[in-house]
Amino acid sequence: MPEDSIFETKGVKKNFMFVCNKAPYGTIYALEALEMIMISAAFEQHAVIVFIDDGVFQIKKGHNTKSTGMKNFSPTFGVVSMEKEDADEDDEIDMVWRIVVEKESIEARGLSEEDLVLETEVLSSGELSDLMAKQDVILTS
Amino acid sequence: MPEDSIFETKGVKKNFMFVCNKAPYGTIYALEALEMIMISAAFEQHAVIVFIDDGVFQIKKGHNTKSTGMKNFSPTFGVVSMEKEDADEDDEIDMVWRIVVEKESIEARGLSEEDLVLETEVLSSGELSDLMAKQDVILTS
Amino acid sequence: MKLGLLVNEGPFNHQASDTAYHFAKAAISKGHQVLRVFFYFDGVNNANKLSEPQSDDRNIVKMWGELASAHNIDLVVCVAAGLRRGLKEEVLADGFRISGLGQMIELGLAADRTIVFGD
Amino acid sequence: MKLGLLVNEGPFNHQASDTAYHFAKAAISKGHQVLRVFFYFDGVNNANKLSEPQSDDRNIVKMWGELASAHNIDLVVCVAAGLRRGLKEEVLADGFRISGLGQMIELGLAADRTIVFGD
Amino acid sequence: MRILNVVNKSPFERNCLESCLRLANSGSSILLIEDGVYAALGNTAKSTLIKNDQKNLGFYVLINDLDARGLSEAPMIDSISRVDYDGFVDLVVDHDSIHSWL
Amino acid sequence: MRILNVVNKSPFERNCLESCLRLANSGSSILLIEDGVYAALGNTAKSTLIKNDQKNLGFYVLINDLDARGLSEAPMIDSISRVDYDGFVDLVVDHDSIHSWL
Repeated sequence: MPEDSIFETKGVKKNFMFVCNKAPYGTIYALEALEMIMISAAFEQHAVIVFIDDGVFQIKKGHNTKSTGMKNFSPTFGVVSMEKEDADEDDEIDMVWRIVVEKESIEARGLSEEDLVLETEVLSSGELSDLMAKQDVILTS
Repeated sequence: MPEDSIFETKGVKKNFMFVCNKAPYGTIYALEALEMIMISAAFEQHAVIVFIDDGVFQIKKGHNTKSTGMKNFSPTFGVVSMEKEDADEDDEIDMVWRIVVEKESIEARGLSEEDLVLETEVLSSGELSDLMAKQDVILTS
Repeated sequence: MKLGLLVNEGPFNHQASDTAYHFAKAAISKGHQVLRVFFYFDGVNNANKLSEPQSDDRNIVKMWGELASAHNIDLVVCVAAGLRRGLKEEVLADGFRISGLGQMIELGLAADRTIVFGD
Repeated sequence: MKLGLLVNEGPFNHQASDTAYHFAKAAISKGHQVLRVFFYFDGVNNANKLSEPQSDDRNIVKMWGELASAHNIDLVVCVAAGLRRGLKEEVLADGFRISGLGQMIELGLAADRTIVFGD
Repeated sequence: MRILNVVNKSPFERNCLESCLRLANSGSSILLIEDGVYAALGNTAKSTLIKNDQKNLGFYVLINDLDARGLSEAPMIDSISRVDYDGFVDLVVDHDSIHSWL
Repeated sequence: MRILNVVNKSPFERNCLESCLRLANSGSSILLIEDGVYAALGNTAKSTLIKNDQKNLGFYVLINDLDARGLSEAPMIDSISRVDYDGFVDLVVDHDSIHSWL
């Protein structure tokens, strides 16, 4: 737990869901949401990072922002994957991260799993709907 | 012509179109676009003020923003009407203002002319398309 | 009940901050506690003390500051989002403080309900 | 050809300012003249000198200022939109000036083409 | 767990109400606020989005935002309940978590 | 007069491409930039928006924004021409006025 805590949250365990639903680069939401996801790791909570709608374009392979002058945040998803693996492997930490995409969203956009920079669980709308109903804190941007 | 001009624009005459296409209050675009339209009057140019898509909700009658704490800008459309009439009636000013709504936009939103705070020309998409093609400067927000 | 609010958009440009404010006021009047409002993305601009709206309009920056001081609400502006946008101590309005993104996750843990207001 | 640009959104949050910048640079390199860039709505935030992006990111505020001084572009921030949002002389970056909305209409008259960049 | 879904964008301009309807859990609630209140109108090209709901969702609309937009007297979809800011707070308290469809 | 219409939003999220296609004058041009470039993809649920164009519009897409989004190699609709920022400037010069569909 980071040092600057004010509220008493010791031992509190919650299910967080980060909903990534915006296209990358046209707006900053994808990038700053990613910063939020990275910070959350320090709190060792269960988290589902879910890509729906245009958010699936965030994890499309091959981003090259050079000629637009913008910052390419695609590599950070590799760090997200590592955080997830670390949590999975460390038995002493009670923390599970899931990385999920909605099947209907990638299909509507002509994408398949091979197009994505991350290994993800592909869930149908119905399955995702059930998963959403199990979350305590849902953060969108 | 206002005093703080820098560029040489004396005698220049252009057709301006102000495209109002955003719903009111959820964002500030409607209000600040209206401020822009009011300022433009001083330049005595031809202007078409056109309401399309959710922009037609800007001129819906009966706005009452009291309990949301926001500024009700609906009365300003009355001033826009007066500016238009002044320009129409004054033969010495070479300035025509037109206030237009797209028929398809109001119909899709269940509105009719009686619901609007302004007297407007109702044009079909096709007619509006032709009018748009005659503009020199198209300002959207 | 303990509530946590997130505001993701700047003042005036989007209604998000207004809605969050009226929600917070209603919650307090019903006996709930607003632990913290965290300002992220363009939401950091809600803390700009130079904001000077027209006299017939509401002053969103002041409204938040006054609500916070009357009801002990922690108004936190994200340091990283603020740096990017030039919202720093130099222009920070009364009642707000600048801190890290961790304060948002902590709020999610401490509050019984977390509500996001944005565009 | 004489060009006039309008930027309706703040830096970083939307790509509008980046696109306008790269458009302006390309236009100048092709021999055209950018008379003025007018910053309206949240676009006024592009003139905030306190903006301090991460070291591996672009500095939009500085980029505009440098382009303007190198190629004599008039960078104008709307006074009314700026007051509302707290973008005033106190935080105005080099190369920008604050003026009225009339400067936008004037630009439409003076420029051969007017292009709006927004959200 | 019951989720309160909050939608604040016009169904004519954005896809978020459609995404919400697709992904909302059966039996959960949807509150329309800000420009989202236009989806509550009973006689528009988008009225069927809510009228065709097969998930038994509970629909609510924020009165304050209807009033602001001049829609107090406009024809509404029957199944939608009106709430004010106090009612918004009650909905938040009565549900287990809140999903804002931004 | 010939108009250059500029669309910068995703056709999956917003209605602006549809409005532009409805109101663009026959024979005018449409340039897709920023998140608007997703409309140029040839194999999506929104590809038909442009493929079904009956107005003989000229379609262009900004390469730089395709590259940023990892779409350089993705299947594009045939009738769309690629331009860079220089080409964007040329389009502005070659048309009589510019309409940004924000």
